[in-house]
Amino acid sequence: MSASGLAVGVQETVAPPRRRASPMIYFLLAIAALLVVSLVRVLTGAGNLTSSGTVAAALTAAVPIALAGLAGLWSERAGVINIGLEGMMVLGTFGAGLFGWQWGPWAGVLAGVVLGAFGGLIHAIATVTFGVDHIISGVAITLAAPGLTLFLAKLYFTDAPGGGQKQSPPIEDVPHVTIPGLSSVLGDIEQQQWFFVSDLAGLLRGLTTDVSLLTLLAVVLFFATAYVLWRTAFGLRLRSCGEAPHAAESLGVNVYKYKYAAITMSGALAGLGGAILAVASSQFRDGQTGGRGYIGLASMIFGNWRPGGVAAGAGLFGYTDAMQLRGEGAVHALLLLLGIALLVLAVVQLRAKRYVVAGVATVIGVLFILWFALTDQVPPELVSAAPYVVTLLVLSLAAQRLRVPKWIGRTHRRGEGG
Amino acid sequence: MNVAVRTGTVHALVGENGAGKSTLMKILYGMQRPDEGTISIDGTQADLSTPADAIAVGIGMVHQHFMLADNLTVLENVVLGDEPRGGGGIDFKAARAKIRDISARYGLGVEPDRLVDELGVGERQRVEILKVLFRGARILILDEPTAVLVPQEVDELFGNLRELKSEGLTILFISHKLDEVLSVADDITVMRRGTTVASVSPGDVTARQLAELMVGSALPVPELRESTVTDTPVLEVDGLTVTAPDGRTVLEEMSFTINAGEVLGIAGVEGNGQAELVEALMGIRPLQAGRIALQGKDITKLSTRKRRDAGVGYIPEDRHRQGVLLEATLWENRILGHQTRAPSVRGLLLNRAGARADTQRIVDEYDVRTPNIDVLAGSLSGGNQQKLIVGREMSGNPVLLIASHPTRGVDVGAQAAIWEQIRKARAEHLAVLLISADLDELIGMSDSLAVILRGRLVASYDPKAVTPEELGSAMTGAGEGT
Amino acid sequence: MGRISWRSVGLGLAAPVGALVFALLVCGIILSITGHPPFDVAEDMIGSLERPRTVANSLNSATTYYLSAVAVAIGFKMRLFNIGVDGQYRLAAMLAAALAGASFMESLPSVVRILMTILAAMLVGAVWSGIAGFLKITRGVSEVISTIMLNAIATALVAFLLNPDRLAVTVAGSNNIGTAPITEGGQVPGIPYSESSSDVFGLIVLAAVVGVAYWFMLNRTRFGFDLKATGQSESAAVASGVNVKKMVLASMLLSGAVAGLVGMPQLLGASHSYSLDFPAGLGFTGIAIALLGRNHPIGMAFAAFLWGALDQTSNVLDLSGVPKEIVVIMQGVIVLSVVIAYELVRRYKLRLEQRDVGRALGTTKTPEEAQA
Amino acid sequence: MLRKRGGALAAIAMAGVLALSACGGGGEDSGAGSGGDGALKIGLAYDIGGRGDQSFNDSAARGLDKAKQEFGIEATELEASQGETDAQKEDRLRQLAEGGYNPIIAVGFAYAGPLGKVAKDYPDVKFAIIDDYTPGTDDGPNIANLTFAEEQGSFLVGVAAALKSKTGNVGFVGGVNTPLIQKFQAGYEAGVKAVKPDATVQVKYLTQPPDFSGFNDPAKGETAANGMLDAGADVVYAAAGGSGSGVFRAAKDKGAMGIGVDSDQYNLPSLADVKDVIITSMVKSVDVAVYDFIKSVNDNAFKAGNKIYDLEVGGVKYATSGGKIDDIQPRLEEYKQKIISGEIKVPSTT
Repeated sequence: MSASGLAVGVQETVAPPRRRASPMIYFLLAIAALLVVSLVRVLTGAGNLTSSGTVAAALTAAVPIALAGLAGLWSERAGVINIGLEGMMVLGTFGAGLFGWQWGPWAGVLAGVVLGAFGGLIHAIATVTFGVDHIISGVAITLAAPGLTLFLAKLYFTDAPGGGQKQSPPIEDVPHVTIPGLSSVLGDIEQQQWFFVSDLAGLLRGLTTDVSLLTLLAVVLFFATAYVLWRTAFGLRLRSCGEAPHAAESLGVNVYKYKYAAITMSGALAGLGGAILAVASSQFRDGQTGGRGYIGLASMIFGNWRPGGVAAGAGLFGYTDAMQLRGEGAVHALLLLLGIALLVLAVVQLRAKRYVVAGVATVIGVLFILWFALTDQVPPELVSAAPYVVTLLVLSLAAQRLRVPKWIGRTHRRGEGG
Repeated sequence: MNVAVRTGTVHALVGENGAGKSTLMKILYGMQRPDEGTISIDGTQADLSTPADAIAVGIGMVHQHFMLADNLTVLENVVLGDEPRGGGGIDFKAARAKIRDISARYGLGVEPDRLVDELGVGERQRVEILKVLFRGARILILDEPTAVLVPQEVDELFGNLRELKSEGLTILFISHKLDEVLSVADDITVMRRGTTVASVSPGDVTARQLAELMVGSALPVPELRESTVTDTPVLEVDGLTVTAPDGRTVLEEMSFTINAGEVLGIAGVEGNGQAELVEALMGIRPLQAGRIALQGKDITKLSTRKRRDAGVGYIPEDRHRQGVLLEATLWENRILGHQTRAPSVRGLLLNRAGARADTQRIVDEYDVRTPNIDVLAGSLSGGNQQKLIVGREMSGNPVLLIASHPTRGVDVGAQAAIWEQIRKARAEHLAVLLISADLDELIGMSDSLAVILRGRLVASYDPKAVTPEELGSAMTGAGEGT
Repeated sequence: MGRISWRSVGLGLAAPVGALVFALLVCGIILSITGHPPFDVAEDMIGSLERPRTVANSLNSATTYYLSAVAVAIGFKMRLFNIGVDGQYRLAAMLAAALAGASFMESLPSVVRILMTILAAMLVGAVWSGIAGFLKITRGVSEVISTIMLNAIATALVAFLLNPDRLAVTVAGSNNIGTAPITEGGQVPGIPYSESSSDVFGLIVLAAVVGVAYWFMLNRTRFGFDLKATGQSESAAVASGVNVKKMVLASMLLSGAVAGLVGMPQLLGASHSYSLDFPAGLGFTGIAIALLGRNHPIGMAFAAFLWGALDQTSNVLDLSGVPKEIVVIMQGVIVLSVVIAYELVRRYKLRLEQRDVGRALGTTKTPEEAQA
Repeated sequence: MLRKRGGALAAIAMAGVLALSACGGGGEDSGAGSGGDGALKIGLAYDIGGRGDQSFNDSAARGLDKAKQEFGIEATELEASQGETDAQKEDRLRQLAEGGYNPIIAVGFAYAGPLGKVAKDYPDVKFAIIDDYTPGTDDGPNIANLTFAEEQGSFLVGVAAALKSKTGNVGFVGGVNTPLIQKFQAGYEAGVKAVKPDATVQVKYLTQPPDFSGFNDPAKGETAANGMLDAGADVVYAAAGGSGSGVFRAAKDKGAMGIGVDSDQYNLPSLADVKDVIITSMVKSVDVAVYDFIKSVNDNAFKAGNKIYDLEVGGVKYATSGGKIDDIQPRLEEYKQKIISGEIKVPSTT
């Protein structure tokens, strides 16, 4: 058994990657998307679709997931599947709890990073040095990490003031920043409920008001990752380990070293994601990660192993999750939004002569609109499924042009190339 | 084993598959440690424990299997491990300039910003050479560089090599194509079973003598005896058109017929549609248009399995990818491709006894060297794996055999055996589609020859009347067929 | 031959024994550092196996774990990673419980009721995993993502259905909510074990049957051959005539059907209703056990029992004040160290085997040939 | 290959099997009975979360601690693990019973089924179960069911919320959507409506069972509360266990008010930095129930059957720490008396 997964040859039937679209196109697409959302907002009166509160909450919700996704990206770009992200995040939350409580949030974040990196290191030892199947190692780490942290939590937190067997004492939050002036102006515009303008204001306000420094750190890390992996020698070598390790080795690249670096970094980022979660929640709690590591992994695949894509995937998930948590009304409006989006997709697919996909998209889209029209609300129990359904729908209907690192999941042994 | 290479020469290292050439090269390039012995460069002893050490002392290697990352650009592949730095990252501008410069100086014609994935074989090889030159190597090791090239490309390569040599570079050239060796090398070292058996100079030996030094016995020659061609058509292909996933047409309006007892050879530079043709015939790749008939029956819409059941045998080009399950036993590999047919199966169940008995038969008849039939296919040598595949595909009396590079990477013994089996089956009215990069094999083993170029059959030849050079020029589109 | 087989037996034992020793060592160190004498802990845990009840409970846990592991393993054999066993069995157990508890079932003979329940569970599990399979073959959606998403969607769906307005019933005063209890005719009686107060699940037989069927399918049928071949080399399987898309769908359906069974022993043998306290997370345990047992029907059985025994004996630790999470740590370390040990032994064995093959044929093989 | 692996794995199980055969065959029911010298030996089995969950397990622990101090008794505490089966719960209770612990307290409704079985086998041992009374499964002659009228307490904090709210818009954040938490919601909604019939009550459950992370995810709590506050609410009741801290944080950031649950959360050290927004808490006195139960056994006054801890007996109450509701306390007392007198019947389902 191996971890590399079955390709089934589906990706063979789609077009090869085109030249990367220019930023302008993405910008126009974003504007168009906002227009549609704005339209739905006006039609349904569900202000939560674009309110600054939703956007801010989406950002907060997305950050831990995005960092997990970024962590996965580092590891998988070097050819190692990291299904242990969840476990490494757990280590991160614990590190933040243990150190953040005593020495402040930044110490906690650092400790989370270090502990996460420790988890990554174990994964590296198992997969790189011992050539263990990547999935096994990841599962083992995800299994052992909560056990270890709980074991230690009982030891360290039980008698601490405000702590318990399964939770740390409170951690202070890091400072939050707001762009002065802008926030209130945007707030005023948002209040007006103008079509599009207010929505844009809400979006911008959510992104510029009361933003945690840790969120900014995460944003910086995304740009840094893009730079390091695609513009530096280190990054090139690291990626080459995921594409063709034997080739890298033949050029004197120490594949083991780069894999170790990548996986440790992966663990560190996952740990950071966990630490940020803990700091934002003011404490470590057992079970706090709640599967965010897996969602991060999904957002990485969703994002096609690119930082921008990971951010988009995590953002989509965070947005839907924030929306469903903030109020059920918005989820009802989401039905209409999804319906419209699917119909748009159907038209696009029709023009690309992909009739089956277009047909399916139309049918599902119409069903969503009917659901919207015939009901007043989505049953509350089902609302929590919204982020998952949306992610699955987007993945199923968007064109799949996955470019998996070639050597992913395979073991590379020194001197066995060629 | 001992070799001494003079500076500024082309030194050829010849030997059969498994003679230890590649191992030696890997040791020279620091990818493997020698158990004993030393390596000296310009008189100084070098300790080459990693490729980085080798690169540092000026050794560069062009591997037989290209060491390129498909998803990276040419530039990224070239600079990897020796990146020009600047401004906190890679200095892409400087790298691009340097690559263009080297490319122009040696006429390599390499474009730095293309994805390697999009390049053809010859281009990839030039990228490999450029990689080595980029690092300023003084000693170049080329491991079977001509295996995938057509004669014209080989000539170009040799031209490049001579140019490199004239600039004082030393080239170590590994090959088993002896006429090439004789034409380009200044010195020749012959290896057999891990030791040097002779060091000769090209002026002193003939290809024949060299070959016998290499093998230690006489060489087999690919040839057919009397014609067995009948006029019963077995495979009729009409207007076959295949498009790649990206919309490119890879096979266009291809039509041909193979009769019972006939071997049709397809010559062509790799990447001109051979693989797609084979996969289309096997039902692995969907057709855009066209019709395929087997023994007069339309099989265009049949699945791979149904085609196999109808009597199509398949020796794939890449046995590790398509031919065997390396982690399965020999007898399990016997079942592969015969999952619906006796003696491997009985109804919906496997017939283990039947499969094992038949595997033993193949092992005996085809001289597969193995301790027993329970070993994993992966522990056999390539030649023995190939013999097993041939034996398997010949069982169940196929009416058509699609043989893609049937003797690639096997030793002379296995080669002769495989040729003999094809001859025997042909005499029993088997129709064979033979695809090979080895023109001698094509010419010797075919009843008729066709040349494939950019997805079309552009010429056909009578193998008895054609020379490798003529074929070669047709393959590159330079020559005229009849 | 005899020499070789002795050697392979020795090597085969070396891996798990070495790994177990290593895992014990790691846990021992952790315990010692944190001030718990490791030998006392071990004594407590082994001592608790004296109670037949612990053994019976271990067997019961192992039964569900095993089914879950087989479901995962079917995917693994094809290199499909069905993380969704968890959602599949929960949804299946919930709907099957609703069916089994429905009043119209009362009039049916017991055997028919039980069979219908089990079949319904298999069907639901298969449908739920089939969605992932379908998306994979038609849209190329990675089953890793789709099954993660489907797990969460199943959770919401179960919560939606587990409502008094829909499939659930409430008992006054109880804070639990569940499907209507399955009356005696729909239950599967337990097998009394020694003096244990809890019976062994009657459906342990089902697990055994599934294990044998899994073994038979893999080793004796054409389907199993195609499955393994696809897992080992997709391209070779395609060339041999396997329709990979069909196989993906078939194996996902099969995996889901077995996943549907995971909840059955507990449902029909003990809980008799799908309620809030129905065990969750068994799908993830199944992954660990499938990996530990190397997807082998017997290996997974041992792994499942080991896992169950560790779970059950850990209860005793709290009594002596040792955090029972040590068992979870141990489980993680065991998985990792067993696999590392196997890898090391495999490499060593490969070297020996190559030497043997080489000696037997009188030729030496170059490493790259052997590797290839 | 596979055969070898499987055979090899045998070794793992070997250890277990050896242990079995070596030590096998101990008596099942040995060692039952009480501690001997008269002093009680208490066994307490927690639900998931255990001591230190800052919620009802913790509350139970406080009751135990108090009893320990007062009566000088010995106690052992066991804890449930995530995703375990009834068999494991049953085993836990049996271990306690076998170990001579008497009385035995099971915290949480999940113990209902297992307790019913174990209690039958140990008629001499006194059992108590918190939060459950299911006639038929756990109503033996040696079982005391300690249940709480959470809806009554929630009603009062609902009244407080309505009185304190300026917008007439209040929120309810439930941790996990279970019948128990729905009881809180029902009472709260009734309380709000009793004061302001046209008030809006926004309701959100963070997760659905079996995903119990809703009790442990302050980040989710904060998002949900923020949504409610943005939609006009100015008081939010957090019936969400550990996720409550996120709710209070949101309230603090937006200058709104929060209501705690289970214990007097104003005084919890872990919530010290947000305590000024906690106007009151719906206190569920599990500690009192546990203490009372132990005392009853100690005094040989054990009584089987359902004991409802409601407003009347102080089983549920509203907290006044912080003095934030001093102004409305008379109104609250008024409602409290009405409930006790039966004038107001508080619904327990929505």
